[in-house]
Amino acid sequence: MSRAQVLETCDEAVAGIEDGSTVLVGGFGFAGMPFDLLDALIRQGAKDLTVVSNNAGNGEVGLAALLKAGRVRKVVCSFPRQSDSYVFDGLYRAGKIELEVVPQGNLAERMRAAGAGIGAFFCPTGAGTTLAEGKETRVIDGRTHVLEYPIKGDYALVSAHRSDPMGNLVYRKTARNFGPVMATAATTTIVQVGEVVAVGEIDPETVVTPSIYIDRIVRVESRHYTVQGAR
Amino acid sequence: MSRAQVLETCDEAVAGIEDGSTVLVGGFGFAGMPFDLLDALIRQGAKDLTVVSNNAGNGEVGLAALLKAGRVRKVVCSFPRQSDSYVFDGLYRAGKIELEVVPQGNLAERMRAAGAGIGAFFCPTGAGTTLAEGKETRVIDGRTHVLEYPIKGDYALVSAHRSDPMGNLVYRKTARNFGPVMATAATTTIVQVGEVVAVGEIDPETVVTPSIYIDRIVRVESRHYTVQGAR
Amino acid sequence: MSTSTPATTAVVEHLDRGPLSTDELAAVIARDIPDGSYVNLGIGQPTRIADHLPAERGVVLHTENGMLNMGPAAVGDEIDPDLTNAGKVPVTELPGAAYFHHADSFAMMRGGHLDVCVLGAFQVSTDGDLANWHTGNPDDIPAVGGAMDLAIGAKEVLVMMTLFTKTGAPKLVPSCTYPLTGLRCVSRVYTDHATFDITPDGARLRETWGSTAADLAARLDGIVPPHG
Amino acid sequence: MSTSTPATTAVVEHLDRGPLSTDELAAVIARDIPDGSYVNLGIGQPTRIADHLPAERGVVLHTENGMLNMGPAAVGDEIDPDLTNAGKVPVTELPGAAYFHHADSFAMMRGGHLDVCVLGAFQVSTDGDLANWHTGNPDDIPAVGGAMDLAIGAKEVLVMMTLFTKTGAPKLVPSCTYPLTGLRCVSRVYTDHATFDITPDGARLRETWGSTAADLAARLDGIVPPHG
Repeated sequence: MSRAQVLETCDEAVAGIEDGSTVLVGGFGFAGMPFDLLDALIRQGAKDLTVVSNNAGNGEVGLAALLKAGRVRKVVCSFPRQSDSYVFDGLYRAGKIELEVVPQGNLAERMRAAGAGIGAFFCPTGAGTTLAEGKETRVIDGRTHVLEYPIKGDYALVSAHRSDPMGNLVYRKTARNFGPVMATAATTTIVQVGEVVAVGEIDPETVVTPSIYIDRIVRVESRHYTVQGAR
Repeated sequence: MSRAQVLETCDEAVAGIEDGSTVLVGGFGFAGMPFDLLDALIRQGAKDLTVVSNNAGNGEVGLAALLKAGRVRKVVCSFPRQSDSYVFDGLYRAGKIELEVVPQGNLAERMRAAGAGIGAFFCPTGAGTTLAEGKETRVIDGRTHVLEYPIKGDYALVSAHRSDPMGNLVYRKTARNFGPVMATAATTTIVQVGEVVAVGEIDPETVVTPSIYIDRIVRVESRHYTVQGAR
Repeated sequence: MSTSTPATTAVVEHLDRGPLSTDELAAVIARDIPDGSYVNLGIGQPTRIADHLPAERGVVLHTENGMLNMGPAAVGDEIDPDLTNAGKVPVTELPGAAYFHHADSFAMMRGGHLDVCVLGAFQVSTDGDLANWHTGNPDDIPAVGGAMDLAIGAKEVLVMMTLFTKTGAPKLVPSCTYPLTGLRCVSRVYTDHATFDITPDGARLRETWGSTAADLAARLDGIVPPHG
Repeated sequence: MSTSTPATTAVVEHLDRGPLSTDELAAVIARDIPDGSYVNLGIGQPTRIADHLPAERGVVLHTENGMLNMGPAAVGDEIDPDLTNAGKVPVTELPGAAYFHHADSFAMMRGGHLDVCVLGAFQVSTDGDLANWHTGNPDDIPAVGGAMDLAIGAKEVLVMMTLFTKTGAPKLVPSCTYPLTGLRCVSRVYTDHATFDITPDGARLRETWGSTAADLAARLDGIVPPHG
């Protein structure tokens, strides 16, 4: 992808996301969740979205707020059920949202496949379980493998620690989680970062997401959040 | 794999490599080639080896020296033909060594698959060419894909820049190349490093190969080499 | 894995006491984890095992959200919302840690690089099937997380659970009735009443607490008859 | 890709001069590479294109041995054997560079993230098949490197070659006789005598140097008749 744009506001960063898009949303719980981009997406108004994320939102902020706003048709995730996932739970039980549960490793690997030009892959995860029902299987080296297909996003919304204006990214601790994989798997990758430093200030040996994967960058004020919620 | 051993000599590090083993050898040309481990492997005497490496040796040092010593039955590589690959060329033309040419991306991805528990994967590389002859194909999203299987090593010989005693590794510039992938793909991974620093001195954000992949570590004197050859 | 297994197949019976507490069970499992191994402890009870793995044991903990050499739970000022375990509890980092992204983390799990994982379970079958992700109740929202990946990926999959439900039904059963997480993946089952090896012949008692092997075998189906 | 293409389908003929030198051809290709794009330049002649991409163009060069934002060839003290391009020639690093391992590098190539790659060729067919890895001579040692991955992976695969062999045989042909690198992957062919778009109808002349479109079309098979 050609050079990234550094934008002034999250509203500019999420401009153009169409109704019906598949949006990959980074984060594992709150760590790495792109809160500010999600808030802007709510303002932007795109609806009928398919969201791919590890969880289905916590509390009423971030992804949960997007769900609560009624913009999401379907969630693809590994772990929707959490102590504070009551927004999703309510929508699901009311039949207002679809759910596809994917084993966490398949979720990550299927997005990697989308980013890496792999058309499909065989993996033993889930073989013989209800999550593999209807999927093609094959015994390889005596072990049953399930054929899994890529998960590609129209957009990825990712949070990183630091960027340069080209889009080279570094993350912080376990907030790294799905960001680097999702950045490779979407047509348009949008990242919110706590800091934009000059080109050349990020050691090329430590770049986690190379600039080629990033389309739009927006700096956000660092937000205090706890494991219970943001702000 | 359980905790890595830090060994005093390369001879100890390559001890036990059996005749007939598949050995993954890091490096792209000379950058990242584990020269000292290869020299020790020649002294150790294992023969009838299958070597998986990007190239088939340059000049008469490193991998070329192992070939010249007659220890290699087969080379699996992407690019054997170079201006100074005369050792391999001679053996090949004399029918003394087998060659399997694998597209470079498949070479890397097939080793990644071995390390990542992927039983096989579909990829468009090579579809319709002689390198895919006899391989299973499938049209996915209108494009012909070829089914590729993992390449697993009994041993990997890798060169890195710096290690801690647990085996966390960082590399240097394009000498990184195949090392991180091969480290995941072998039953036993042996690394030569220029420096062993105390546990805690490598920033956990910058680790390229996490310690879990490393079995044996040996520090070697930094060796002056040029693009023309080592020493 | 078997340094603590007696050379004979005799079952070790501890009849001078009752069943193990969760903490005692955690200590028993910790004892069986080899020094220096790389281990993933599942959400819930297995997390307690970490308390019984002192630093000198050299065990390295993996958390599937992208870290090796995870330290204990964070307290007070240590709490950093960017650093949590797989249960989203704030944790700490030990020297020699490494961070990586989710695809790399699961490649590590699925590629067979973890020596041991310890998982909770609703049921385990005597031939090693694991059910721990879904009650099968249609009202429950399914959530699998990394359980299916750990089940197929770790070199040794250990289960930590109570042997009986609150109503006294065995959780080690000839065939699971709950939806499966993985087939024939469990190698050892640790419970409050007894530990079991899953062998080609079925579940074999190793050690009991508060009951004789014979009494337990009588309450369970599909157990290899004890020869002790 | 087509900012320099005239709005009509007329072929631009440069008849006041002879065929392009390698360096002139490199400049023509550089002109057509969009500002800010991510580009892989194949081993050999395509490397020369970098000399015609000044920094203000913002083009980022990828080298498949694990680097983005590769700089020019290293000279003197800049030479570092740990920093080479795919041809194993010492190069330099520009600000904003990133290093990554081989699987990540080829994931980038194969996943369709490079905007452009420019490859040399033995032959290209008029429907876009590429032959550039093996002469087919049984005495030659085959060596493919990353050519097949680039051929299927880049968004635009451009070829840079002479239009005729030393004996005058066309290298743009209805069907390749050399072993293929990739099928229907080339979108544009740049040669010393002319440039061609590969279209669903076949190869279409865009621009010529030293010959008329009609003369060149007469020497080639399978060319869309020029309407210029």
